[in-house]
Amino acid sequence: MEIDPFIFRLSIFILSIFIGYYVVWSVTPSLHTPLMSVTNAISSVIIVGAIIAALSGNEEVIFSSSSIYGFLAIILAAVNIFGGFLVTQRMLAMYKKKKKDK
Amino acid sequence: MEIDPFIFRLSIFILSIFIGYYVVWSVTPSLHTPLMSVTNAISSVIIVGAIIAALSGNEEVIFSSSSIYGFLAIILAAVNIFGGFLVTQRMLAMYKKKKKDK
Amino acid sequence: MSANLSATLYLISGVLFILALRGLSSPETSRQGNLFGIIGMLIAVTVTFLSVGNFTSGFVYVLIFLAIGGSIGAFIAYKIPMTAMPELVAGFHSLVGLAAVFVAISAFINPEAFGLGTPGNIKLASLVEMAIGAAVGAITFSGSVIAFLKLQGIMSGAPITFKGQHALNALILVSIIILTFYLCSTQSSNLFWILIAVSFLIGFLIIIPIGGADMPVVISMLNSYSGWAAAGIGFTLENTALIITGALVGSSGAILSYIMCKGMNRSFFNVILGGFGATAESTGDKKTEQRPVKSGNADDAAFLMKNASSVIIVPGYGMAVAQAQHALREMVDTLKKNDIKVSYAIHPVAGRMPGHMNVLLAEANVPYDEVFELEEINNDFANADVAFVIGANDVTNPVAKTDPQSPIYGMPVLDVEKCKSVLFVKRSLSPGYAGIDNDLFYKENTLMLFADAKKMTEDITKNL
Amino acid sequence: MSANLSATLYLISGVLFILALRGLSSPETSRQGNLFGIIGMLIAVTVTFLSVGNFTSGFVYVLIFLAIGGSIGAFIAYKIPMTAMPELVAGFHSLVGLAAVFVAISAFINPEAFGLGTPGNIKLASLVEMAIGAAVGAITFSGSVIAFLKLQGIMSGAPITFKGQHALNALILVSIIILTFYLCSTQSSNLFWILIAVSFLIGFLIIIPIGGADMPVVISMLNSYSGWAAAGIGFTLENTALIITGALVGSSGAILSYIMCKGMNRSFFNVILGGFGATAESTGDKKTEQRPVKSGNADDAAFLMKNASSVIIVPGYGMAVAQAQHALREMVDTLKKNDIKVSYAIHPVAGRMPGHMNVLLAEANVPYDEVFELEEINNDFANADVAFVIGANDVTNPVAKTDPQSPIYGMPVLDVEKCKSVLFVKRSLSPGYAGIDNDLFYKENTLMLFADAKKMTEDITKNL
Ligand SMILES: NC(=O)c1ccc[n+]([C@@H]2O[C@H](COP(=O)([O-])OP(=O)(O)OC[C@H]3O[C@@H](n4cnc5c(N)ncnc54)[C@H](OP(=O)(O)O)[C@@H]3O)[C@@H](O)[C@H]2O)c1
Ligand SMILES: NC(=O)c1ccc[n+]([C@@H]2O[C@H](COP(=O)([O-])OP(=O)(O)OC[C@H]3O[C@@H](n4cnc5c(N)ncnc54)[C@H](OP(=O)(O)O)[C@@H]3O)[C@@H](O)[C@H]2O)c1
Repeated sequence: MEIDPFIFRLSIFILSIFIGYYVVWSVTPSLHTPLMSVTNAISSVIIVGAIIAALSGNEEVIFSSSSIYGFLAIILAAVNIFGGFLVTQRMLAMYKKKKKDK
Repeated sequence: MEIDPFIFRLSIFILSIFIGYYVVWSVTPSLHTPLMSVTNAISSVIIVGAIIAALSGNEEVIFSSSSIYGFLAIILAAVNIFGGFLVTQRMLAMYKKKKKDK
Repeated sequence: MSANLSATLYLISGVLFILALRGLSSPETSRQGNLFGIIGMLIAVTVTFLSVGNFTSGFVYVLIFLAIGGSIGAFIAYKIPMTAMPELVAGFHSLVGLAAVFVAISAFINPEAFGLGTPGNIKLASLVEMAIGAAVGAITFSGSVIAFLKLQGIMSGAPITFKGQHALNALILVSIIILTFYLCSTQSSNLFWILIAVSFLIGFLIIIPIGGADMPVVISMLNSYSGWAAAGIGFTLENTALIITGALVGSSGAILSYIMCKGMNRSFFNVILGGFGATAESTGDKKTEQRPVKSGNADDAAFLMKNASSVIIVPGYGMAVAQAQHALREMVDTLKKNDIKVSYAIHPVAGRMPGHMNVLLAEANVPYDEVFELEEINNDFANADVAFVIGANDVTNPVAKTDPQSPIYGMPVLDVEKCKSVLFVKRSLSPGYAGIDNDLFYKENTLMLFADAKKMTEDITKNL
Repeated sequence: MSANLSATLYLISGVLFILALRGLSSPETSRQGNLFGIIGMLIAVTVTFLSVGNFTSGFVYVLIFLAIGGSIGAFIAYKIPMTAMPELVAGFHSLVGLAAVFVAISAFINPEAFGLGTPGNIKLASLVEMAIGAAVGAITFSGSVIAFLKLQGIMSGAPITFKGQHALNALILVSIIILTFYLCSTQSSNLFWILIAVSFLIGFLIIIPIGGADMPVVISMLNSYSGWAAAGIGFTLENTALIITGALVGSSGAILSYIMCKGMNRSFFNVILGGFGATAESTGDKKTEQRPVKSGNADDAAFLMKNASSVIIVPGYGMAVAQAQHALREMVDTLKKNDIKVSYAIHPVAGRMPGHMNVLLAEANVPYDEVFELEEINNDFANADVAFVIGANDVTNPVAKTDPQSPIYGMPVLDVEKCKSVLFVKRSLSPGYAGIDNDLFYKENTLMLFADAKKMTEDITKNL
C-alpha cells in the first residue's frame, strides 16, 4: 500500500504551477525585465543534474563518454547562473526611490 | 536511499501554504463572507478521517469504542459540508450584475 | 483501490478546493468555484469509501449518519438569515474543531485502522501529529463556542478579565507542550485525555477576555486554527487532500484576520490580548457633553434627496441590525426612477465581518456593479450631493484622519463630510463599535435622522 | 548525506526560488529576492556535491568548469548594455536548453549514475521523462538561437516562410511523438539521437517564420519551454528543487507572453503562426501619401516646455535605440529646476520586451515613483500641458480606439492627444513596429521633432 513517490512529485509539480501562476502575476510590470533574467538564472538549477553527470566517472576515467556531457552542461549552466543573477542584481540596483530631500 | 514520504507531504504542505496565501489575497473583498463559509465547508474534508474511523469495526462490532468517535465526527463534518456549501451557494446566487436593459 | 490511484484522486480533490477559492476572485466565477468545491468533496468521500473497502453494515450506518448531519446542515443553511452569518461561521468552526478531536481520539484508540501501529505502540511521528491535531482542534472547538455565544448574545459581550490571566494562559500553553512530550514517550492514554481537556480549557480562556465586538477577528483566527488542525490530522492520515485543504484554510483565516486588523488600524496582538470592548463601553458612558445637532425627519431627508443629482449610500452595522437592506433597495429604486445617480460605498470593515455589507446588499438584489470599495469611491464624495449614512458610524469618523490620540487613528475612512449634505440614520447619538464620538454629527451640513434604519428608510420612500 | 536531508534541502532551495520571484512584487523587496535566489542556488549546488560525495579529482574539474562558466557569465553580465537585454535573455535561454539536452544525454548513456537502471534497460518512466526533457530542451536551444540571431540583427528579422510550412511542422511534431514511443519500447540509442536531432530541427522551423519584431513573445515562450524542460529533467533526477523551479519558470514565461499578446491585442496563435513582421514592412513601404505636418526644432520644443506647468514623458522603442535615457533624464532635471511637474507614462508594451522602458529609466537614475503605468496616468493627460513622446509611436496611436480594421484595434493606448500640445521625437514619419500610420502626426496640436532621440533631447536641454 505504499504510494509511488512519483505521485508526490506530481503533486509538487502541480502545486508549483499554481504558485508560479500567482507569484508571477503579482510581479509589478516595471520589474518584468528583471523577472525574465532571474527566471533564467533559477532555471539553471539544472546544474544539479550536470554535476551528477560529471561526477559519474571514477578516479581513473574522469572524462567518460557520459561525464563529458555533464562537464559541458556545467559550463553552460554556470554561465547562466552567474550571468543571470548578476545582471539582475545590476538592474535592480538601478531602481531607486525619489530622495526625500530633493 | 529512499526518501521518507513525510518529506514529500511536508513539501506539499509548504507549497499549499503559498497557494493559500496567494489565492486568498486574490479573493475580491466583496466575497469575503462567502470565503469564510466555503473555507469552512472544505475544511470538513476531515470527514475522510471520520469515515476511516467509523469503518474500523467489523460485522460483529460496528460501534466499538473507537468507531463511535468516527460516527460522531461524521455527523459533525456532514453538518459542515452540507451547511457550508449550501449557505455559500445561497449567498453567491444573490450576487448579480446590473441588467443591461434597466 | 490502489494506494497510487487514491493518492492521485485526493490530489485532484485538493486541486479542486484550490479552484474553489480561486473562483471567489470575482462574482461571475464564484458559483462555478463552489461547484468545484462540492465535486472535490464528493471525490474525497468516495475515494475514502472505496479505499477502506469495508462494505459491512457499518457502511450503511455511515450513510445514515452522513444523511443525518447533512440534513441538519442543509436545514440550517436554508433557514439562517443572512444577518446571522458571523454566528453561523463561528458555530460551524466549532464543529470542525470537534470533528478533528474525535478523529484524533479514534486514531489513538485504534491506530491499526489507520495503519499507524498498535495501541500503546503508535509511530512517534503520527503520535506527535495526532496530539497537535487534537490540541488545536480542541482549542478551535471551545474558542468557537465562546465566540458563538458572545455573538448570539447568549453570553455577555463584555470582556471577562481577571488578574494573572495572561500568566495562567502562558502556563497552560507550556503545560500542553510538556504533556505532548510525555505523551510521546509514554504513549499513556490518560495523558492523551488530559491533553485534550487542557486544550479545551485554554481555548475557553483565550477567548473570554476578548470583547464581543472583536469576535469577527477571533472567528477568522479560529478558522485559521481549524485549518492547521485539519492539516495535522492530514499528516497523521497521510492524506494529501487534507494537507492541502488545511494549509489553504489556515492561510485564509490568517489573511482575513490580518485584513480586519489592518482595516481597524489595530495590531493582531492588541485584539487578542483583549479588553478593547471594555474601554469602548466605558468611554461611551462618559460622553455626556451636549452639543447642538440638527435633526430631521423622513420628509426633510426625502426633500434633500429629491433635489440631489447624485447620492452615495454608506451602509454600516446598523443596517444589518435593523435588517434594512430591502427597504434601502426600495428607496434607491425610487430615487433611480427620479433619475438620481446612486452608488454604494463599502468600507472594508463596515459591519461585523469582512464582506458583511456586500452579502446583505446582494441579498436585497443590489447589483454588485453599483457597489464600490473605499478606494474606488472615496474621491467621488466631493462631487456627490448627498451621503446617506445608514447605520454606519466609525467608518465615517474623520477623527481617524485628524486626532493621533484616537484609538482609530490611521484607519482609512470614507470621506462623507466632503458631500454637500450628509444624512445619518441611527437611533441616537451613541457611538459605534469603537466607542468614540463622531464629530460629523455636529457639523453644519449634517442632518441626523434618529430612528430605526428600516423604519426610516421606509418612511423616506413614502415621502419621495 | 542522507536522502531525507538532501530532499529537505532541495525543498528549501525551491522555496527560496519562490521567494526570489515573490520579491519582484516591488522594487524595495526585489534585491532581497535576488539574494534569496542566489542562496537557493548555493544550497542546491552544495547539496548535490555532498550527496554525490565523490570527491575524486573529477570534483576539482567540476570546480574548474564551474569557474570558467561563472567567469564568462559574470563578464557578460557586467559588460552587456541595458539596451541589449532582449538578446541577452534569448542567448541565456539557449544555454539552459542545451544544458538540459546534455544532462538527458548523459543520463541516457550512463543511467546508473542517476540510479535509473542500466544502459538499454532504463526505467520506463525515467526514459519518458528523459525524452521529453531532451526534446523540449533541444527545441528551446535552437529556437532561442534563432531568436538571438534575429534580435542581434545577424539574421534578417524578416519572417522566412515557404509553402507547406505548417504541414511540415505538424509532421515533425507527430514524428517526435512516434520516436519517443519507439524509443521507450526499444531503448535504442540511435532513436534517442534522432529524437534530439529532429527536436533541434523543429525548434528552428517553428521560429523562422516569425518576424524579428515578434521575438519578445517568442523569447518568453521559450523561457516557458526551458522551464518545462527543467521540470522534465527534475522528474528524471527525482529532484524537488528542479521540479518546483521548472514549474515556476514554465508559468512565468507563459504569463509574460500572454501579457505581451494582450498588450498588443493579438492572440498567441496569431504571433506564433507568424508572418506579422512581413505585413508590417510592406505596409510601411506603401504609405507614401503626403499630408501636412508641423515640424519644429529644439528651440520650439524648449519654448513650449518652459511655458508648461506639467509635462508627461512617453518613452518608446526609439529611446532604447538611440540610448537617449540619460539625456532625457538631464532634460527632465532642467525642467524640474524650472518648477515644472514631470512624470513618465509607460505603456505595458512600449519598447521590445515587458518592462523594457522601466529598466532603461532606472538605469538613467529616474526614481521609480515618478514612473507610472498606463492605468495610473492615462486620465492625467487631459490636465497636462505637454506630452513629450520620445521614440514611441504605436502605443500612442489613437487608431487603436477608433478603427476596427486596424491591426492594433482594441489595444489600450496612451491618450496623449488629450494634452494641450504633443511633441513627437522621431527621425521620420515612418511607422513603428505595427507598421501603421499614426494620425497624431498630422494633428493641429502636434509638433514633430525630426531627429535622433538622443541628439534632440540634448539640444532641447541646451535651449531650456
Ligand atoms: N467588518 C469587520 O470585519 C469588522 C470586524 C471587527 C470589528 N469591526 C468594527 O466594526 C465597526 C464597523 O463600523 P460601522 O460604521 O459599520 O458600525 P459602527 O461604527 O459600529 O456603528 C454602527 C451604528 O449603527 C447604529 N445602529 C445600530 N442599530 C441600529 C438600528 N437598528 N437602526 C439604525 N441604526 C442602528 C448605532 O447607533 P445607534 O445605537 O445610535 O443606533 C451605531 O452607531 C468598525 O469600528 C470596525 O472596526 C468590523
Ligand atoms: N514591449 C513589449 O513587450 C513588446 C513585445 C512585442 C511587441 N511589442 C510592440 O512594440 C511596439 C512598441 O511601441 P513603441 O511605441 O514603443 O515603439 P514603436 O511603435 O515600434 O515605435 C518606435 C518609434 O521610434 C522611432 N525611432 C527609432 N529609432 C529612433 C531613434 N534613434 N531616435 C528617435 N526615434 C527613433 C521610430 O520612428 P523613426 O524610424 O521615424 O525614427 C518608431 O516610430 C508596439 O507595437 C508593441 O506591440 C512590444
